[in-house]
Amino acid sequence: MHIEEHLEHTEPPKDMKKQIWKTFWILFALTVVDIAVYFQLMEYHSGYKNALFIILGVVKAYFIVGIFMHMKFEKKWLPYLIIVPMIFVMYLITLMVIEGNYTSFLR
Amino acid sequence: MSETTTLTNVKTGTWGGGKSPFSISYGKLMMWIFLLSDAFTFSSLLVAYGFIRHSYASNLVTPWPSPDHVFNHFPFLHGVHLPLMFVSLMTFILIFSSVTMVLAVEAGHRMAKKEVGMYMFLTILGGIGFLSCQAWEWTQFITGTHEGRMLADGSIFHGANLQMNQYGPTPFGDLFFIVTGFHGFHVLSGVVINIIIYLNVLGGTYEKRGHYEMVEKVGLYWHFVDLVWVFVFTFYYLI
Amino acid sequence: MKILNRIQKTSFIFATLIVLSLGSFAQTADEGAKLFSANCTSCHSINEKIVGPPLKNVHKKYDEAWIIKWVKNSQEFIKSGDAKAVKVYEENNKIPMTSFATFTDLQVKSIIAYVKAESEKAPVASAASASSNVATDSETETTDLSDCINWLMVVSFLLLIIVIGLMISILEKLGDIKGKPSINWIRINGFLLLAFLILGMAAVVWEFYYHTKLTVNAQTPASAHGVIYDSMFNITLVLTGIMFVVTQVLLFWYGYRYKHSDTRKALYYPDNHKLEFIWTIIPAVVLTVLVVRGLQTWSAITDRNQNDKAQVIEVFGYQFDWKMRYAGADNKLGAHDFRKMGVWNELGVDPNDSASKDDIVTSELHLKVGQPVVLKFRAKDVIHSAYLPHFRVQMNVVPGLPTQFIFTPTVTTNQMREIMKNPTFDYVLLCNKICGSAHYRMNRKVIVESAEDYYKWLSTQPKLVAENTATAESDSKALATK
Amino acid sequence: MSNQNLNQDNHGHSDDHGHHKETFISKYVFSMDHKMIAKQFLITGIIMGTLGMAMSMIFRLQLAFPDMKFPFFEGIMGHWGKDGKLDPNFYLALITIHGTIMVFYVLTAGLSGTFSNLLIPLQVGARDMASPFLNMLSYWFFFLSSCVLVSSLFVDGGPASAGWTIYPPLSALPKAIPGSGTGMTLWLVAIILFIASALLGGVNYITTVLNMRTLGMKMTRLPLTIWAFLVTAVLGLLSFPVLLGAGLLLIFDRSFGTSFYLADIPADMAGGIERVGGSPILFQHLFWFLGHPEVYIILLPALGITSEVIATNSRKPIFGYRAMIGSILAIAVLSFIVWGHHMFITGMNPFLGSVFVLGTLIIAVPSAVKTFNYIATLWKGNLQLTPAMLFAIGLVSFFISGGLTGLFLGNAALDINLHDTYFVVAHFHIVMGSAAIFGMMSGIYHWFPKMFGRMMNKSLGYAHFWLTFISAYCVFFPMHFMGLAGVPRRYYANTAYDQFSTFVDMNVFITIAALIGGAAQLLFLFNFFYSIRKGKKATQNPWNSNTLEWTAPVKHLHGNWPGDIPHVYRWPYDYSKPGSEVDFIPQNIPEEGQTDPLQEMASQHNH
Repeated sequence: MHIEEHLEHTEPPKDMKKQIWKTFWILFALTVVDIAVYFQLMEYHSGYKNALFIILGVVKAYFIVGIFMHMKFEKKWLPYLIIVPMIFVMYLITLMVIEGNYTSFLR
Repeated sequence: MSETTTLTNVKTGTWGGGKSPFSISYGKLMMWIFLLSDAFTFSSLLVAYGFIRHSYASNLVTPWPSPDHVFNHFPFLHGVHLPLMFVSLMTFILIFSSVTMVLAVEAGHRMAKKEVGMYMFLTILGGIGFLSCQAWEWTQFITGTHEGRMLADGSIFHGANLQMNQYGPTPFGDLFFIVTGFHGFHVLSGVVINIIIYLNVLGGTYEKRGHYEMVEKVGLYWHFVDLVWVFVFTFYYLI
Repeated sequence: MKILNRIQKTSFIFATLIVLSLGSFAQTADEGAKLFSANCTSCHSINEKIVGPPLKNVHKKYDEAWIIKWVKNSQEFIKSGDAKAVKVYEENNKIPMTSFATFTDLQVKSIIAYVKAESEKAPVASAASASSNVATDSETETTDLSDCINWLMVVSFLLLIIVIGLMISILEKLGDIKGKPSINWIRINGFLLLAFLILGMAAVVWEFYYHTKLTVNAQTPASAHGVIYDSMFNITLVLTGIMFVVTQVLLFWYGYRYKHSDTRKALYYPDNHKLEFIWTIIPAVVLTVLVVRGLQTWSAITDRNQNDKAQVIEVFGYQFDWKMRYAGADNKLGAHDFRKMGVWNELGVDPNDSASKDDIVTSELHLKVGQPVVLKFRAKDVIHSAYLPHFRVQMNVVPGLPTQFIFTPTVTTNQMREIMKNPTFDYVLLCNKICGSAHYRMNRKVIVESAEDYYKWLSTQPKLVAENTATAESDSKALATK
Repeated sequence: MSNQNLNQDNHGHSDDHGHHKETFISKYVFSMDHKMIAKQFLITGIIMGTLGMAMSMIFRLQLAFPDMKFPFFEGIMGHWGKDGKLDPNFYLALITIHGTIMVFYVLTAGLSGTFSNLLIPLQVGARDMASPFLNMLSYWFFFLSSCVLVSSLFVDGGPASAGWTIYPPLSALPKAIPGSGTGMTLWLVAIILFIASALLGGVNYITTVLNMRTLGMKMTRLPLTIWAFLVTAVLGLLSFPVLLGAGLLLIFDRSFGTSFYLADIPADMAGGIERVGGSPILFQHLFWFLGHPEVYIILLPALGITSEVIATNSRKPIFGYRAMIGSILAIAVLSFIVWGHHMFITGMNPFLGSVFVLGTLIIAVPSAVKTFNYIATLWKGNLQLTPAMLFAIGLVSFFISGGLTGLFLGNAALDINLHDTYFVVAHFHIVMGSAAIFGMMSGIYHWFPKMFGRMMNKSLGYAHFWLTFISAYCVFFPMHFMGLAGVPRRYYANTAYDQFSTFVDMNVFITIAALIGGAAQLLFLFNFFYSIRKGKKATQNPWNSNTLEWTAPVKHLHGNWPGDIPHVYRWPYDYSKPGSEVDFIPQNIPEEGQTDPLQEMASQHNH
């Protein structure tokens, strides 16, 4: 009985097509950076390298969610709704990595 | 029915009721919320991966293998050491199919039926391409290399199965199969849904309905699959 | 009861005398008793069905060779298609019996001899049986439920309820007719709430008075950290006790005091920020105390570096029993590997490791009083939990994850017996994580004694590797020929 | 399947679901009306609850009279109760299935499934759920899941018996216990179906509350029930997927020879494949990442219902409405970061233990705020002691008693001696068992007229309350002392160790109390099913309540309100407002000077 309200969004930019291609090239570049770093520092294992990969991953995620999934143009509540719960995931992952290391120490 | 139509134009507070506080339809909101919960499913698998991998941190007998010694093959280039090249190719395919998807959505906003159809078709091609690459990758992983691994009783084990693998500890193979498998399953279902929507587009269902929101919804799902791959790529292959 | 016990004991002695007159047979039965209590009691008893069937007269039902085959590897035996074996398996809900491949034929025979001796004197003497495990089989005969219920009383009680129900419903119908309720339920329930508060609080006091003395917290802690544990417990008990009384009294008192009346109007009182602030802060302060004290206690107890000189003992859990491994003179446990678990080597100790040469495997946990000890836990199959309530010690025993607990026992078994005025008291090691059907019987005696007694006991225990070198060698030979 | 036929279009785009012809099947079986789905959830939940309770009676008898024979055991359990003696393996199966049924099927689906479905559209002023089709699907997944779980009772080897927490390796090694065979597989299948149901429901509840509120229903005008259901749905949505992941890995370990949760298991125990490299603790972490929010998934709806019932029947606004919302949110957030307090002595990193202690004990603050607010609501009220109100007061009492013992268990140091003893059993049966059941009962008595258009019998309700309340305390309070004496839970009998024999009397007492409590539920069942057909006809607003559902007609309409949906002008707790003749002002009555919704929205906007 309720109608499927087709609600207007915060207007996406007029040059959406251009922006999509721009995003594509950014993602492409970031992946290339990933691989380049990987090859350059192949024998070099450190937390910094891993941190860099994770940061690059998060940046890529930002572009995919923001532009491709249109999040950047939605009202601000939606991003909160989706992103705030991810804190729990990060908490879980951090704790589990600590716990994994501890397991390694016990064995 | 009537009150919503008459009042949506009235300036009311965002959370005042009578309309969506996010200005999106319930269908898209549902898709977002579903994706959020699906993200937690993937997270649980990645958590398992993080836990087990780190529980090998000080294990010198069977250390966790370095990905460049495992994923270093490329089709038709036998014997060439090309670590991660193939996975990067897969990543590009997936990102590209994401681009065509978002172009389809954009064309949908303009009600350009033909363009939507074309881009949907490209997206489906991209999805199938990715799945084929993954199939090759799995085959490579399962058959293994010529060297294999010497077992305690002197025999040599090639490749991988769920109980054992030549590359490193058992959970390495198990996690590879479950993480990429679960992602592949998502891609597969995405392709199937995309095909259905594509047929609907060609049939003019959305033209009749007056909007291409359905394309947006599957678009969200498709981008999510891409998003997950970004993290699988980072955690399983790079780190 | 005492007289009964005495009769039992004399009859036991009498039985033993008869058995003794049979010469060498007695010795085997004696060894059988030991083996039985060390290996069988978690699943079997003579008269009762536990996990496995009662063993009474088992020697009459099956011949010796059959039993030996069964005990050594029942699964294989069933697979071979032996009709009797399959029948036994199916009769017992297809629960496989642990295989005792380590037993020699002679050992099985000695157990049979023991069972035979026990069967003959059972059931009267069952209580006095030599089950040296902490487990005491219950003495009472099983009874039928129907014997215990006075059906007449049940029926009359039910009738009473029905009569009351009918009366109430008639009263209510009358009320409907009059248009005015004839039972003032709100009044009744208000009083009931008050009555519940008073009686309930009285019951709580009674409960504390009568049952606190049964709890381990009321007993002297038997370990060094038990003292701080108990003080932490008491602080929490006092704080929560105050909260409990205050809130419950208010809740039920208001329930009674403000029950509905037509003359009064409720107070419109939606908010009071000061009040809300106060009752956010008070719990927060109380909790800060609990958290800080709690974390101090926790880190004191779990500190892995607290004692480098602690004696190392391994506690090994499997379905459904415990084994302890003492490190011997070098205070170093030999290496272990689950792949080496096998015939004589349940714990998977590496016989080639030099540290394992003097390791001793026992079925009881003996501790020196005042000697810090680190218990290292290992499991064979599923998760168990080593629980020593009197020492305030508990740690899960996880396959594939070595865990440990460091503590210092401070009260010997004998001292504790005096404190508790219970000459049969024993410390106990319980399994506290669900692990299967005989989970509830998976316990072992713990004895805390003086260093002197401890070494005396230890010297009687055989060394694992030395005892079994012959077997070990033949094992490795067998492997090599494979 | 016939539900396919009923649904003309895919993916929740059922725009005019109100119009197709109603046959018996579309009205009562594959109904898409949220009120009917609520009834379906409730009745399935009650049936499962009866089953779960019956199981508890059986093992209570065993615990109290370990030496006695009960010939009827053989009648109901066949070879598991041979000669009237309960088999130890089946004892474990019973506690496992009892726990599973009570936690998931009764207190998750039966409680939040029922009342979310019934109340969300009615109280926020929507025609139906956002997607009625998915809503129907949610029920049928739940139904299917119940069927699978019940069918697992009849398989060879018995149902799952590794405890409701199904820790591997016990659950991962089919050979470890008889119940780890087919029974365990079916358990996992049932739970995965259940998760599907919970997710479909949760997506729907959240979307409906956020997107479908009627005009004027601001978030700060939502009844506390809706807040509780919303937060519950969020909790379920974020935590159930983790159990799904955990269950998936467990299925692989069981059936395909992987080693996610298995380490150092010899080949002969694990189906011929040596398992190395995993960690049993990993499963526990993943399980409790669901398991702890699950506690609040159970409790929050009960607390929400209590808030509504207490306010209505005290004829007073709920005290500290905003603080109540705040504490619901705080509890929800904290519930995600404290799961490890179930695992203090698993061999987990003691440092993480400290982190979890901190989070756990902080939860006590919002819980205390809630308690005090309830008590303050009673203060100077005019209490209508209806059965629903009594159950609500009972809930608060249990919430206090059970919550306070949580302070012992949440403290890692104290947990050393209390972990897995009867103290734990007492704690969670009081705080999430009894309290949540009381919330559910309170809700049933309160909204029965809304659901079935008839009233439940009051005097039977009072008898039911007092018998249940007293017997629940008699059952669970003494258990604390057993726990303090070191009696472990999940023991088939306490006879294997001298010291516990002192508790034989107490066990008998507890069992008798449990039997009385069980019998009291028969009163409820009779009252419930009798009143559906024969109860007194309900009036439109029997409790003089303010919330929107009582403005809908007694006879159910597909679409809830015959004309326009009422607009909302005030919060739901205007009871006994000074200056008003009557002691309640429903939400759809405008404030003075606010006659037009447009006007009121405009004035809001100017603020």
